[in-house]
Amino acid sequence: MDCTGKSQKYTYIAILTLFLSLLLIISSANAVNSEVLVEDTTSAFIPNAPTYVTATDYKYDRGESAIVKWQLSSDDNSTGKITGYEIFRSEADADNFVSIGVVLPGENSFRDKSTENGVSYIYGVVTLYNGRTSQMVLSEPITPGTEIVNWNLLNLFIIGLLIAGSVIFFITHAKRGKKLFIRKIAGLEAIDEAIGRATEMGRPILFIPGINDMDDVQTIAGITLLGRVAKVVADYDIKINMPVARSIVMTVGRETIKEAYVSAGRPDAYSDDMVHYITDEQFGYVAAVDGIMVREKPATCFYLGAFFAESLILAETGNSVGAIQIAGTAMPAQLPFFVAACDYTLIGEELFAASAYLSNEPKQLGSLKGQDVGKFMAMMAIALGVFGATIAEAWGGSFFIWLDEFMHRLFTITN
Amino acid sequence: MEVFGLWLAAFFTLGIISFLYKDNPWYKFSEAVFIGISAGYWFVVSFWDNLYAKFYLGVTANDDYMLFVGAVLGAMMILRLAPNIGWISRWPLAFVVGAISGFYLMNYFSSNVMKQVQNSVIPLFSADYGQSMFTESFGTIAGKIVIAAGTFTGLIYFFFSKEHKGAFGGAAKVGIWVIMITFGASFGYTVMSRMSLLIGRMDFLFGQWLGMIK
Amino acid sequence: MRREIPLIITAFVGIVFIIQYFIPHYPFNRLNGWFSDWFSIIGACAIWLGALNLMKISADRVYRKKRDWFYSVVIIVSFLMITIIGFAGGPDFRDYGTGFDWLYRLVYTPLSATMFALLAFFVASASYRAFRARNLEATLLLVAAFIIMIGRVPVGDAIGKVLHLPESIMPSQIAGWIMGYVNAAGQRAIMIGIALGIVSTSLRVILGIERAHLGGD
Amino acid sequence: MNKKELVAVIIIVALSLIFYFGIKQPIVFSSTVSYIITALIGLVLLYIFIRTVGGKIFGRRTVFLFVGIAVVLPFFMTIKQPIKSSPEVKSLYDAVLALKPDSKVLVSFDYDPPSAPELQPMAESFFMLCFERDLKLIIMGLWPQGPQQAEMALQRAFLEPDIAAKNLKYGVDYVNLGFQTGNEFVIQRMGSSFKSMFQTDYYGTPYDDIPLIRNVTNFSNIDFVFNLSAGYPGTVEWVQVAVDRYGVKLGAGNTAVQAPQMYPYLRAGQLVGLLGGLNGAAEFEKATNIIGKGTKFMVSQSFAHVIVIAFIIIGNAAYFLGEKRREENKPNQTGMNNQPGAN
Repeated sequence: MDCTGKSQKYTYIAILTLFLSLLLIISSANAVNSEVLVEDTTSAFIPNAPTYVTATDYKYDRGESAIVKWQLSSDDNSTGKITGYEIFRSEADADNFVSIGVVLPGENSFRDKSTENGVSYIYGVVTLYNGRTSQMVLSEPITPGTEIVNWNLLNLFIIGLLIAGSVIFFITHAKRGKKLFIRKIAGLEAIDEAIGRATEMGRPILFIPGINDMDDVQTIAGITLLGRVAKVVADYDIKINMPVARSIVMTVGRETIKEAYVSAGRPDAYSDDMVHYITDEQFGYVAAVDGIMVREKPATCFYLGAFFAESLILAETGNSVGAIQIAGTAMPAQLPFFVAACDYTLIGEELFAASAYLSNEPKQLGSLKGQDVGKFMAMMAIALGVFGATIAEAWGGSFFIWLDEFMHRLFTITN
Repeated sequence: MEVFGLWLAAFFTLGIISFLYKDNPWYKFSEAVFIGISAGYWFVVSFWDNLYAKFYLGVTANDDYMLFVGAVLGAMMILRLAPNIGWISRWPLAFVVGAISGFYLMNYFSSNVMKQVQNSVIPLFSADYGQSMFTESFGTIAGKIVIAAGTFTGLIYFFFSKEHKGAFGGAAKVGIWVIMITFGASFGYTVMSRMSLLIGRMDFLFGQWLGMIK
Repeated sequence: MRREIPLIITAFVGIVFIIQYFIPHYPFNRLNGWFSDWFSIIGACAIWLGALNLMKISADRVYRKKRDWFYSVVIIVSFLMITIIGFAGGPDFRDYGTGFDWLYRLVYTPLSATMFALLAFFVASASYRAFRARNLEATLLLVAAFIIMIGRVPVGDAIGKVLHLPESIMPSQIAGWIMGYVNAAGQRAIMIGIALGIVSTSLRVILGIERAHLGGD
Repeated sequence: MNKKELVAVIIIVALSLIFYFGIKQPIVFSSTVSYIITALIGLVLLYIFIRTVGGKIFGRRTVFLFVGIAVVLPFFMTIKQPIKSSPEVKSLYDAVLALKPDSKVLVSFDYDPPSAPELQPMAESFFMLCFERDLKLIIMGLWPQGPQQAEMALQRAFLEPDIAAKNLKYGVDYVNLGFQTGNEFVIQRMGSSFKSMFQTDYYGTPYDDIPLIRNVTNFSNIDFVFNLSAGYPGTVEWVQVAVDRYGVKLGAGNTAVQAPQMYPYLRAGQLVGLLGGLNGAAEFEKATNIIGKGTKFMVSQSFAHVIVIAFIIIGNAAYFLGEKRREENKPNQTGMNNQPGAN
């Protein structure tokens, strides 16, 4: 099944229908149960007690919380007659009531979050009036329990399943050799032009794969892009210099460049000291690389990988020797400096997209496309939600109010 | 002792600052002391606060024997240094990687995706039904439009399954502008942070050490 | 044995942490508690591994008299000095006035703080010699950085008063608006992108598709 | 070490000896002298501007020297700096004010000495505010240096006369649980039981012997959490685990490097307040009207910002006037349209 534009449109339509089918499951799963309140009309100097106290288990918790509800005392009519309600709790058999909370007048519920799973409790509520309390009204004993599954998280489960499913689907799809479409990455053009400049001026290329080891996904992306640079270097016999801060990165870098020279049919032109280890220490490494830049005056510098505070010094020295600089990293703190100091910067995920685009490696391609599904759903939700919310707010209309609430409910997590 | 300490601290501070002139023995010595002291600091504190306080006291005082499993896995991790049975360290490593992956997957998904999308669903003009549309200040309304549109176009810029052409390309252009202003903000804040560090050290040199500042 | 069991451990532990998010009570809260305790102890042992590894490399460099081996001696000596003082001090090894606290306040703090203070110099020299408004994107970035830097310090409003700007467009107000709205939107888009990246990478690790942490395929 | 460098070192040692023993009380410039020096710094910047546009780019070391001097001189100046409170700082202050006396506040110290200039003033003024409001403090740290920085902040807070007068007792009014390894798993475990993560406190006394935290089982007994963070683990982990999982109310103080990444959490209500960098500390000090290091450093901070902005303007002016002209008259310059960007 050829997965270019046409059938790929089907996958998105399938997701959209699935997305809307959530409609029925979610909104029916938690219909809000509304209670009917009855008014009680007796009054005495001592504030009379709240009535009709009920305690219920708080749904989908770890069995550690219960909700106490009561009817407001008739003196609670905002004339300052009462100063609040105090809630007491004691274990069902023992009669030692301990105060667990005080709430302001006008509130008729309290969530007790320190119960033990499986122990039965009795709750009592009194009204307070500067120190004096009404007699305590007790609730039925209840034992807070736990439900098997937290149904409030049904939406999280379904959306998570959709995204995880699409990641796995695209990875297996790519493994079966199907071509997955990725848009043209502007950064790759900039890399080719930068190499062109080096060939024209006959000066060396400096390649720096960041200062992290091979376990960092940014370093892996940097080495993939090294493959493309190395191919052109081998064809036009440009001098490449790659100082590294990690020994494993050195070995992988050497293999990549050697492979490029072999496939260009000039294995003898390759030498191991194109890639050389300097030191693991951040500032020691940067001081040495500065020395190389000033001495060799490279035409083009590549900074592709994980960088920290040393990105500034590299970009500055590269600028002072007049080199064209191409950077690429996913470190948020360093991106602003690279964008301001370098000629072109691959921002965050563009680095990974470029690496997936070049390597055509199923894992990278598949997860990139899977993440795109996630972004697509986020974009749909924001677009529909904002549209619904704005219309609902400005002109009302039950459909829009429902759409706004549904979008909110779809992405709300209560645990 | 405190006076000698102040001078020693000043010696090391100036030693590190000498790197600005060039990489010299004074800097290399200070840096070596720094690497040794910080490795030793972490080494001692992790022993007293974790291996002693949590594991040893956990087992002896609160007889929580399951902690032994953690200690065994930890010992396997240290065995990585041993040449021949170094591979055993893959088990605790697998445990750590599995725990981090499972934990990150749920946390990042619910706090950084679900919650953020939910909060981006906002009415652009929050007038109550029937009232005039612009009850709020211009800044807030413009802000809400930027929040919704900025997040939407930002996501479009990082969308790789569709060519950035036509209207889609235009939206991506707006997206990169929003992201560039965001980078400008973090650029300004990072400069603020670095400058505060320098001011803190100068306050030490000229204040605590030389006593020239009140 | 060397490859299958680690993969099983990773998958099992990862899935437990996912399920305990949906089913937060017995048996998963018990497993969650144990795994968090074990992770904490393994974390401490990982710190020990790092320190012992540093000692091994330094000792090897001294033994082989490699370049700058003298500084490796300094690393080993300073490591042993603080470790001996720390272990000899007993549980309250870092109270005010102990040798450990002295080393912390007067050797560790100045060294680590000054190491980062260097960055202020590098930012200043880079802003003079390297930051150029080459294209529209870099221009937008630098202009936004101006407004934030001026708005977030009192001198910004002082200049605003001199220019008799109305209160609503004082530099601090504009900076506050950019941070509160534009920056929030941009960071949110980046955050969602990175989070989805982490979700897919974690998924690949748990399902064993990704094996980089076990030394490649 | 050639002769020139040896002379330089001798000069530095001599100067520090003279300053150390020679100058007894601190130097303070009057406001007129302060403004003269400010004008001087402005003139030097103008000079750099003219020379740079003329084509002579100054070396790195001259820039370093200039920045060093321009940051130190403001220490001696007397310039009044009106500090205005931004909404994120006010909302944190209001959140602490809303806490009833004797409510328990968990303070997590997740930073190390390099971030102390920004976060230590926040810690000190937060402690002073809490002690004035009779709140109970439970201190912990996810970075090993955190609890030690907390001890220093406590000593500084007890210097205040009205707090010393309350003679607060350890274990009753405040407690320091110390550091624990495990990063965000420490927070996850604290969601079910503090005791399992902190068997003893900073001084080694067992958890149950401390009256303040004897009946604190997990986050449900904590009324407010304040987190001082410089990186990982830090505010992101506290939001993801403590706020979104266990529903605590969280305020945060961040280094300026990290603050911009927290604004989405602030806007989504996951954070109730945010102090960003040194100016966040100064604004919080103004809100709690305690004048500490945050306010004192703001003069130098203003100078530093103005200098960085000036350098960017000079650099770009030279780039557009000088280098571009030289680039045009170079023959076959490859048409590097620098940022093809989205086409």
